[in-house]
Amino acid sequence: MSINAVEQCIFDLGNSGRVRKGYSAEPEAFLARYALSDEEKALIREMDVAELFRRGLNPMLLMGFYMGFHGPASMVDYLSKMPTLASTLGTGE
Amino acid sequence: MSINAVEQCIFDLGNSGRVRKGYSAEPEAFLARYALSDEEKALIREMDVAELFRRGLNPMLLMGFYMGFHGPASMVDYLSKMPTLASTLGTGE
Amino acid sequence: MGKIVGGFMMPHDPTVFINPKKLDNSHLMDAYAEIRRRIVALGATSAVIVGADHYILFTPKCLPQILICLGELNGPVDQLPGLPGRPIPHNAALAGYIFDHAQDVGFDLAVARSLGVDHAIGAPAHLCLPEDGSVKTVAVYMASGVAPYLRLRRAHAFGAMVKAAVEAANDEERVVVLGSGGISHWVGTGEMGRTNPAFDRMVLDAIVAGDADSLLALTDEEILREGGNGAMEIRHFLAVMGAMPGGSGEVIAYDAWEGAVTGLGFAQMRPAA
Amino acid sequence: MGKIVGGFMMPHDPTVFINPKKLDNSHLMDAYAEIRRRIVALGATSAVIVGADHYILFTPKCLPQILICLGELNGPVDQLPGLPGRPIPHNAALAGYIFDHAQDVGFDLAVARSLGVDHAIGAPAHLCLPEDGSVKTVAVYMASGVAPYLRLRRAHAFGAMVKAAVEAANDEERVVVLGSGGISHWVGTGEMGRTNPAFDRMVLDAIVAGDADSLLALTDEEILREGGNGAMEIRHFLAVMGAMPGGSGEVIAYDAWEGAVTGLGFAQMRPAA
Ligand SMILES: [Fe+3]
Ligand SMILES: [Fe+3]
Repeated sequence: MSINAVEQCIFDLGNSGRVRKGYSAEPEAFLARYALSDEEKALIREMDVAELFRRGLNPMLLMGFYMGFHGPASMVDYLSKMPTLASTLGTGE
Repeated sequence: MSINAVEQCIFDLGNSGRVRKGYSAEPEAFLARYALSDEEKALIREMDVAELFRRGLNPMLLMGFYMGFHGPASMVDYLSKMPTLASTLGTGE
Repeated sequence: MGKIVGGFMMPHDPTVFINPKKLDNSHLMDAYAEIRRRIVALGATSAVIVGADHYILFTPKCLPQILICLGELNGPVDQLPGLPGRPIPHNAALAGYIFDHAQDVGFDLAVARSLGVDHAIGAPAHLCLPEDGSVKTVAVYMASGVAPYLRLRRAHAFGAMVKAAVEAANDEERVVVLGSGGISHWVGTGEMGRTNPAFDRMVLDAIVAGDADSLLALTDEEILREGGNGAMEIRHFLAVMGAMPGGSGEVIAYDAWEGAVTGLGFAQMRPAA
Repeated sequence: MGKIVGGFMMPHDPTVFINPKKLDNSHLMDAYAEIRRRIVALGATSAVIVGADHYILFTPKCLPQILICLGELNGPVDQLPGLPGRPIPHNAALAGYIFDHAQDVGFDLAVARSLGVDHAIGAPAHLCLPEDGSVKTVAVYMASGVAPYLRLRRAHAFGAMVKAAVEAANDEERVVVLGSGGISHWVGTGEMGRTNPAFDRMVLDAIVAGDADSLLALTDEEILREGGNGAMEIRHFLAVMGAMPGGSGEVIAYDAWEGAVTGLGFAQMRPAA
């Protein structure tokens, strides 16, 4: 149960079509390989990129993860969900 | 055609039973993924650990590669094939 | 004794090549071509290209602060229109020499035996170096895309170390250092598509003046706020400037082009006379 | 202000645990247990364990000179009798503090977000630290098993850097530094099984005398010739000695045990008074 395990899982999913196929075939079995809480599993299943970003995940990683599953045309959809970087910095803008 | 491609290939084979299974099922298709000369492919197919060591591959890697395919009991067999480290150093012993 | 003969900065924004809005991008391709002409005119034999991994190449199990590839290069692995993956002529001797020198003076460079590079190295290697392979690449990755980020000061010191290594080498190498990176850009965050021309101008002014100090004075928070997470790549420009102390720069082209998501700056650094 | 309260050296030879010849290995297990008792007696709160990757963890695409794990640890992934893989209590705050300090003073540590360690870290974590998790681990890997090898001098300087970091920390940390490694041993080469007690004795004498210089004077070729490729792990002992300048050592146990393939040394370093 750790953001590091979430990051490893999302890295693995984001960078390999073969891994994504394995996940899509048996999502629960795939997620069980990582030390994830039920809440973290849900964030990955639901591709809640906004909350994953707020928890500290790298936005380049999240973009690759999301578009890996949804194709390049999903960029607009992805960005509509994403908080600003400024919202994560000290006083914001 | 490069010792670095050989090293990557042997690393991949040495560290994963799943990868070894893929190799054993279709060795030529597997080896084709790496930038290997025919001679280098033969060294890997024949598990010529002595020659691979002389060409600069790490002996820890070679031991894991060989025993990955042949099991822990193959250690004696592996060592009987291997040159000494001293033979690779300056004037030797 | 080798020599640093010049430095160049250029973007690697994938949308320049994908060009989703189908705009005219010929002025940008011309800027890459102009850098290639200048590199040829300098009689360069090798290019040290400094880029950022975008969390494509290196895994959460081993994230290098600085990495150098000692062997074969190919790519980009994330192929783009006009940038198909292919072998990239490399200079293993120079890479090894820089690695050894780095050990001598206290840099802890992670190494790749061989590497499929991403577009950060692939774009300049394909577009800024002559197609005949006569200028060979040494690929360097800095932690500019994935935290913990390399310190700005360390990126600058790395460039100085490369200069010292090249000058200590026996070879008659004529080396250009290429800093591959966008200026302002936000990658994968809600701001994506925004640029900040004022920040871009500040960075380019510093390059023209050869004023590394004003860039080194920035905090990461300032860069993230004014330039976005993509602007952390100014580390690569600082590496170029570190290799040319007392040098000065020239802007070859600049555009906050609406077809892309990045403040696109193309520049040259000249070593002090 | 934190404090380095002691250092220990111990082997991690898998054949000690596999024990293929079924010999009595209780004196070796006792030596691990004695280290554990001493670590408890020192009131340690954290252990920085320095090990070598044996080309199991890091790939040819990114081989770190020095790596620190900033997050969770588990292992060993190469499970051995008596050393089943399990979570290893870790100290993320101290690891992060050491990383930041390293950046301040010019070390380029690669990082792992989380890591399944191999037996180099797993053996001391399981056998030398109390089972109640009261002494938390910071895992460090050095390039001692895969070339290009970390310089001996850099390993020693790393230890000194850890000391400075711990002393600058706000926490009331009481830190032990563990150098995990065999003395003479040949791994995967024709000599495997051979040990060189004269080399082992020289190394242990240097530890007892707190004489890092005599080890730093060795060339890699001398180490490879007299101690084997496994003896490159004396880097980890030098890291311990670097953290305890002016300290002196004591041999807890030594055996060139015929059940294993390594000159097995167990030692303690005490900081200068
Ligand atoms: Fe970039
Ligand atoms: Fe070892």
